[in-house]
Amino acid sequence: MTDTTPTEAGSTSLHTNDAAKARLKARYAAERRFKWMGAGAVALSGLFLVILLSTIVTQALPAFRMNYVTLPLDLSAEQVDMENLSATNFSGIVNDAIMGQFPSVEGRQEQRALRGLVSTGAPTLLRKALESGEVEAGDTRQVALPLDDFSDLYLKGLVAKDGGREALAAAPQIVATDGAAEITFSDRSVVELAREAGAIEEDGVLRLTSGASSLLLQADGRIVKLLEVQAADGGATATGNVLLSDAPQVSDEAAIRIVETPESQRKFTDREIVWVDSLTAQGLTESRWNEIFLFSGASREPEMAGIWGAVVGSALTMLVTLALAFPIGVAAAIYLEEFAPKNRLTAIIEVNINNLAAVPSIVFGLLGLAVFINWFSFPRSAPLAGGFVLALMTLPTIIIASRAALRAVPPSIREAALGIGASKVQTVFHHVLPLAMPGILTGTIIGMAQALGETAPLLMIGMVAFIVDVPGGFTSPATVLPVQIFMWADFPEPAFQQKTSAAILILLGFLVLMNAIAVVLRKRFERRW
Amino acid sequence: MNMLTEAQVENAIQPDSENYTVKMRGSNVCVFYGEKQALFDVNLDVRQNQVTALIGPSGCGKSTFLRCLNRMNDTIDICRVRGDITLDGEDIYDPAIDVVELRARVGMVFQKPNPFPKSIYENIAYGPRIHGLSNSKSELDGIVETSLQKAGLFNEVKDRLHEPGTGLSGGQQQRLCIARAIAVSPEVILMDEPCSALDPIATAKVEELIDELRENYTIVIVTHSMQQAARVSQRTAMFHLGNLVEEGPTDKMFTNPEDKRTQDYITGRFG
Amino acid sequence: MNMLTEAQVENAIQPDSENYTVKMRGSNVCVFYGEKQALFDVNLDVRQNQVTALIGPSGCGKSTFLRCLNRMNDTIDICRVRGDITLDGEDIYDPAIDVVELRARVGMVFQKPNPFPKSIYENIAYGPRIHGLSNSKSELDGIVETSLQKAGLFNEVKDRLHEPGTGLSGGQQQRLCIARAIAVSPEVILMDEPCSALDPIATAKVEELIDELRENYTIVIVTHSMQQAARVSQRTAMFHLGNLVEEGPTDKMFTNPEDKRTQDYITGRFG
Amino acid sequence: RDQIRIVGSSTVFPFTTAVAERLGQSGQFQTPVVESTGTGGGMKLFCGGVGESHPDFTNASRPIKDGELEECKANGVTPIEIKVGFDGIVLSNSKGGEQVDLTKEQIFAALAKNVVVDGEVVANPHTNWSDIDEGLPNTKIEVLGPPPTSGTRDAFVELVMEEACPEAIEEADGCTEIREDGAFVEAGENDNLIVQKLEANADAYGIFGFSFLDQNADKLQGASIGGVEPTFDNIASGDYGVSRSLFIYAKKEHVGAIPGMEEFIKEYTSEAAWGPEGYLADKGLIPLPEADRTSQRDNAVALKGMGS
Amino acid sequence: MITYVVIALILLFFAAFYIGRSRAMTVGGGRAANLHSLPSQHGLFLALMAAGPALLLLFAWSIATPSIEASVVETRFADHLATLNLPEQQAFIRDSRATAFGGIAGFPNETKDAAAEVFKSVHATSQWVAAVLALALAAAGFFLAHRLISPRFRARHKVERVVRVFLILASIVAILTTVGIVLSLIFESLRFFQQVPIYKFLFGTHWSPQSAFTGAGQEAGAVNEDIFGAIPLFVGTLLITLIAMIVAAPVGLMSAIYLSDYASKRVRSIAKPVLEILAGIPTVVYGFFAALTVAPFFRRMGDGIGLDVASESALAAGIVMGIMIIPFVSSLSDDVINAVPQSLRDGSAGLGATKSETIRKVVLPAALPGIVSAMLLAVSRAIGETMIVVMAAGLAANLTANPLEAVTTVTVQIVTLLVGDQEFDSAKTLAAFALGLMLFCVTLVLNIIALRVVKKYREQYD
Ligand SMILES: Nc1ncnc2c1ncn2[C@@H]1O[C@H](COP(=O)(O)OP(=O)(O)OP(=O)(O)O)[C@@H](O)[C@H]1O
Ligand SMILES: Nc1ncnc2c1ncn2[C@@H]1O[C@H](COP(=O)(O)OP(=O)(O)OP(=O)(O)O)[C@@H](O)[C@H]1O
Ligand SMILES: [Mg+2]
Ligand SMILES: [Mg+2]
Ligand SMILES: O=P([O-])([O-])[O-]
Repeated sequence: MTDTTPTEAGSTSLHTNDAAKARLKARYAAERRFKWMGAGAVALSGLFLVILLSTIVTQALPAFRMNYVTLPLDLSAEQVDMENLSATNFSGIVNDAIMGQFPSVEGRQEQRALRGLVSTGAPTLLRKALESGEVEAGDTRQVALPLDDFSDLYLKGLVAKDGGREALAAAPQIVATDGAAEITFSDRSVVELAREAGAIEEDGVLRLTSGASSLLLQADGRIVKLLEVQAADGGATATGNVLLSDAPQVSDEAAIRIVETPESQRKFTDREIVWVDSLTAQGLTESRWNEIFLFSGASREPEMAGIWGAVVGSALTMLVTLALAFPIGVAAAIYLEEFAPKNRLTAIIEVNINNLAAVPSIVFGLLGLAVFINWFSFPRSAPLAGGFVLALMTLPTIIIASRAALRAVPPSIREAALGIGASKVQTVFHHVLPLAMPGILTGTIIGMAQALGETAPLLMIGMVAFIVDVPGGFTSPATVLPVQIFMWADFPEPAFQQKTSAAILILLGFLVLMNAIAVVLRKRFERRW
Repeated sequence: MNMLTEAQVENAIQPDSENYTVKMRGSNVCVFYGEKQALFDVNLDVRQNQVTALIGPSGCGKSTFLRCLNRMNDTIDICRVRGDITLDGEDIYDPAIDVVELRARVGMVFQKPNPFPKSIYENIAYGPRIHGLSNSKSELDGIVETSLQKAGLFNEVKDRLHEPGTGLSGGQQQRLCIARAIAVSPEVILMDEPCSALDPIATAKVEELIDELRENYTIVIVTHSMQQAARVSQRTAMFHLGNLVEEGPTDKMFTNPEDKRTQDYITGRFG
Repeated sequence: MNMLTEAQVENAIQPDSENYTVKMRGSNVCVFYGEKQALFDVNLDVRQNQVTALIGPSGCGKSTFLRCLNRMNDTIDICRVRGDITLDGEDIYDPAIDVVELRARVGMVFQKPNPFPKSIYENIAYGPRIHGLSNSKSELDGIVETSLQKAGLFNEVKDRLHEPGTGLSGGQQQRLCIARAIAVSPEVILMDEPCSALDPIATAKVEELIDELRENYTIVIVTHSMQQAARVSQRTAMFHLGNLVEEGPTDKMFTNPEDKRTQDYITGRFG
Repeated sequence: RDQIRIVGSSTVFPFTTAVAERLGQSGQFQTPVVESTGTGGGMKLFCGGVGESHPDFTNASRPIKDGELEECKANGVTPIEIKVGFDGIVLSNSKGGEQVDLTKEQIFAALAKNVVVDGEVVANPHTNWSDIDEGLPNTKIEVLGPPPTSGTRDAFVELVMEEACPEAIEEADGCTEIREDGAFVEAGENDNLIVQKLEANADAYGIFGFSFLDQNADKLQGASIGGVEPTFDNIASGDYGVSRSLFIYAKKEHVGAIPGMEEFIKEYTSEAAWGPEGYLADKGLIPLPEADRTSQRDNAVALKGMGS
Repeated sequence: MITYVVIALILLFFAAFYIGRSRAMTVGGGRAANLHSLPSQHGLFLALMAAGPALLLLFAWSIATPSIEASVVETRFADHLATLNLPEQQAFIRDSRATAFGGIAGFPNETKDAAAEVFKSVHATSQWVAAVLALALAAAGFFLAHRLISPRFRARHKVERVVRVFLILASIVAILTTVGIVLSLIFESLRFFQQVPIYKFLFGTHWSPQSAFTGAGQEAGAVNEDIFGAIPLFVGTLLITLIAMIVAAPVGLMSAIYLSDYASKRVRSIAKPVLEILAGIPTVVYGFFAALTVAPFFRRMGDGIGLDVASESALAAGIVMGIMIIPFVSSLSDDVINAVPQSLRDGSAGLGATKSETIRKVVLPAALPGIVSAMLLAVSRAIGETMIVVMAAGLAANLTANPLEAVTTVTVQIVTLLVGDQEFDSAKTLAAFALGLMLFCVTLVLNIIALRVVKKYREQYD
């Protein structure tokens, strides 16, 4: 090292000798590992997000469409008194219309099932449509009405697995008496079908029990559910129930419709399938963009349940939360970090605030119940009280993040400002705060995200509730998106499952929108010095 | 004004006395950083319309004393100041005093350049704005321009006034900070090695500026350059290990110092 | 090694040529900050075991050139470098070159002291640790001590080696940064106004140190002080507005400059 | 306040909300606000006093307790009790698993904390169903059920565990304790989650309300208890032994002060709602026998308060 | 009426600002430099003095006035009201008010119509009084403040005092929240400790409140003291939080490092907010994910290698919770890492450190306090989470350190005990409060320790 002859310089250098080279290689390996770990971490987090989102999205998509049936409704003057709508029997009108489609259906149970194809909310919608003038009274009108949740699910293919249609070479002969039918087939293909459907064979008779797929024979203007199939010479014979004796003629061809999911394993009977299929065959059903879901309030009926009430409730609650938590949180952070003397008291306060972040959210609910509801007499179930409680819950997050951000602003900036005679308040508000803004906004984003998804504290103040009306203000009863999700996730009706996922998507959309504003702001404030 | 006259009278007995006014006076100033004492009973007068240079080896407490003069030490939690410091006879550590006003009257340029992460224009305009020194945009523009010109920076940055001040070179940044301090027209300007990052030309310019400013302002400057102290200051104070070793007219200090340590330091024989 | 000899030959025609080696060479170096060009076709040789001083008015591109020599400019997003710079004949901007190794071989001391927010000891030990220069704690202690001693800081801080480096005075901080750079035993040390924050005694110490280091290392120093350049450097390069105005042996530069601008600058008549 | 407020049981919640919605659809009143607070929490709120800041109805998955009634009285509240129907509690598993027929004693043997083996009280040693009875499947006992804070759990303990409890154990710990060694999994209040967990794990059984079995008939099968299958009709007729009554309580003092209360009671007790073919039956509420419906309706419409 | 007054006051606010400003300019002889404070500060002072108190008054008035009006009506109709019970009295007031000012009157009658008239007149009077008072206050404030404006008047101090008072009040909110929480927990906790000795609660290793159940079947009986041992809950909390942090801390921190020092600006500006979505996904979703995807996965894996994994396990819940809190670590750390000055990075790079060395040895230590804050916040969130644990880790209070078993956490127990079906004064409900208080104390101690540690390693740069 010391006696370098100039020309040799470099080759024996401490930093280029073999040991150093080896070390360097190791260091680079470490560097690459580190970088890949970083990239991996981001990718991993992204992957989690993608997995979660894709599950939600695939589940949610069906909920954004909805099936309607168009029925001729008798809105003549005898039925509808525009002066006195509340006296009108809208259910009757709707029921007559759907029953009019299938005049052959008899029997109380059956008629009840038939009426059940149309949503129980249809009469209310009809009334609203008349009130708003969307539908005019006076005559028989074609009006699209929402289908019931199971019919809707069926049309979306979520109730029963469709096994397709098998066309028959020749039309079978059907002899029907009292709903029971005897059928004679001219070939044996039906026997194969019955076997595939899982029929139980006994003495050459294939019995299609409730555990087997349903075979629905369509022929001769009738639809017959096959019960027993038996090979006979030159063909086959079968017995079955006539499900519909006046089916609309779609094609002349006879066919067997296979519903793979056995009748016992679905909440939607063969008869109902036949009815809905028949309506579809006549072009009466259509799938529409689900405006009910997007723009109406809660309902106990899946097909009538909407998210708008919760969206508005969340928006109002978040407004209150933001309006309280952001200024108070930032102000508290500024005071503690910039103004408060650094003594034992402020140390205690600091620990305390950190500690508040670890208080379970439901405890904030208890506090809110005691203070806001019982003491300040805020109305129960209102966004006002909810916003206050969530603000208290969010405060620690915002304060902690803001303090960290303020602390990261180099002291030289403060000195510079103070040195030219800015007051402390001016120094903070003109220089320190803008530089700390990115961190403050991050805290706000995270805190608000947490508040947006919180249910437990709201339980205590009555926001975990069934509220149909879309809230009109900060004091009217309201619920919020996560509560709506939580309640829907707990309802037994399967149709609510898609609603749940869809509501989650809406919540995420809400979140993204909320964050987007903060993110844009944050980007504007970011700089490195 | 009474106090001032008293001060004058008091100082009149000093050998080099002429007709001068004491702008700032520190009496028995002790400064502690936590447990550690950084200044020991410093007594120093800053005369109006003169340049006082503080010299001494690194770490001897020059910056510390300087920061006492406009109470910048208040911002350091562990720092405590004892003794009296007056500005125009008023105790600046009096609780009734308005620190902000004090700092507007006693401006400061720091050792490390610390521009705001804002545009060059905003860096300069900030002070005048908060002190209400301009009534209109054009007036403000004027202040910005003259300040930059006085600091010898205007020509270099006139095309990029609205670009960030942090994008300047080190020397440019320091001149920006000087310009920023000048912009609020303080009575006293404290400069903590203002030229340490400057090239000779810029230095000369700043020295010239200091000389100019002296007519209206009082200046205290910390410097490591004896030459600079000799060139710009009328009086020099020599610090060592937190003590004020010697204080007097600059020419006397450099030609005929009383203290052995001063002599050693000036001639580079120190340490 | 061939290249080096070529370089020697090439330089041999220069009037002041002796037996020297070109340690680093910049050819047609242009640097851009975004749209703005900061250096224009600079050609400069840095000779081994000599001190090369870069002088010139503020903002002329001295720091920029210096930062090219160990590719510190890579860290500035908008900065682009054109031209060739070689170290021992190797192009340092070659994609195959290793920046980390380069920076270990070409160390740097910055204009603003930037100690890590760690203890004094850790500040120094950091470099040797990452480069694996010591095998044991005691060896590391030794490196720390010699580095601090070489930087003339050891006596001041020996009792507080484990206190934060940021608690030092400005000058102490800068010496700490020098010590930190020395600790990794680089071949070339780039110093960006290393003494601008130092008092004369510390400055003298550092200058002495530079002179000592010259025996083993190659040094490039940016300075604003002509005196300093004259005292420590063998060769001086004068920059102006991004151009290399003149380059030559220091004594010649200061006594008999070829360029009018150099003369003006040196005599302080510049501007 | 011109809007009815209802609190109480999460079990009754799905039914009361349906009625509330109908009342709102009639257009004369605002739709009542129905909170799901749990029976106990609801009682606490309901009995807290009279006036606008207290709810008008509470749902309950059990009859009001004496202590609660006293509290009500002390605060000047006269509850009107309306029994609205039954809720069957079912033990069911995935259709992929075996359908079983259990006795209450077998269930006790599977789930109790302590059982009697050879005349001695010991900690439940059964790990597989077949340990209890050869005829039962040879799979691990794994039952997902509600936590001890739930009304469903409470009813289950009362209707199954206590009934099948041998005397020796009754003396030891009172029959209410369910094993905590992992065979019984306290699974929280979300029954849909249990349903989905059962779907994923064919060996596991779940305990929950009949409506979830009903709505998920495609995935689940109910275990017969004492030879009776958990079907709508069996529960309604009382043949299926594990069912409890559901109630709503109205606050008599508020009738006439809060608009719509009487109409709400009328709606709830109308045949169209709680009858065998009413919309509540569609939601899974099992109707009372006709005679009970009539008497409950008469009492309710007459606003007959408790203890008066 | 009041609306107009409010609008007037808001206009006055701006007017006063301009008047104060120009007045200050006048007294300053046209030069702001002659004033102690900026003209705009004088203006703000005048505006605050003029409009502030009046607006506060109106605010207070609008809160108080409905009950005042109601009490006037109540005294007028005292005789009639005496015949009614409380809900009817309230209905009376409500209906008459609805009749008077619009709204739905549930049970209108003639007396109520009469009361409505009274309401109308009282309301009108009250509005007049409020308006006059507010305007008088505004005028007084305006003239008082206007007279104060002079060159030496310290308007800035006054305005800044308002700012400071606001800042202090804001910090007090945080303190009051703490006080409120402690108060809302402590009384019930004390009642609990009367039934269950505190040492049995603190050091008991058996948690099984089912036996203390006083729900439907039974009447309240003697409380078994031995079934309220909180240790298993705290161990469970610790276990799940630990697992969550083992996931979130490295992933979050590495993400933060990558985003702040490696990723391009574009990637960072996209990735950061995208990751933040993770914090906003409702916990129900995570719960389902943990219970139906992650837990069965571990179970199958366990079966594969012969390990017995419970279908509800701390592992599944912890890992999913860890995913949820990643953004707490990543985003907050990213901000503080980004705030470390470039000069430190340069200093390290200049010594020949690789990027990762610079980050690990220089940047991270410098950013440590902020990172610790972020971690603490993440831990706090993990401790406070219920849904994921309930759905994926069950509710069984096993005392175990085995992550493959079911455990439960303090928070979960608090929630289930509070919202479940039992009498509100039962030992079980009270236990929830005691648990809350305990948790509060434990986290307090942890925070104090963490703060000490940070203080010790805190490194101030610049
Ligand atoms: N914030 C601080 N905390 C603790 N000690 C400090 C602080 N600032 C300065 N000191 C110590 O006080 C003494 C005086 O420091 P000061 O900055 O006044 O020196 P100086 O004369 O300005 O030196 P230099 O010329 O290097 O800037 C030094 O020993 C220094 O280490
Ligand atoms: N990061 C940057 N972005 C944009 N421009 C820059 C940047 N750094 C330097 N410059 C510009 O490049 C030119 C040369 O700067 P440089 O820092 O090299 O000057 P210098 O000679 O070192 O000056 P000084 O003596 O003041 O340090 C200047 O005009 C400066 O404003
Ligand atoms: Mg200093
Ligand atoms: Mg430079
Ligand atoms: O909510 P429950 O009281 O019915 O469990």
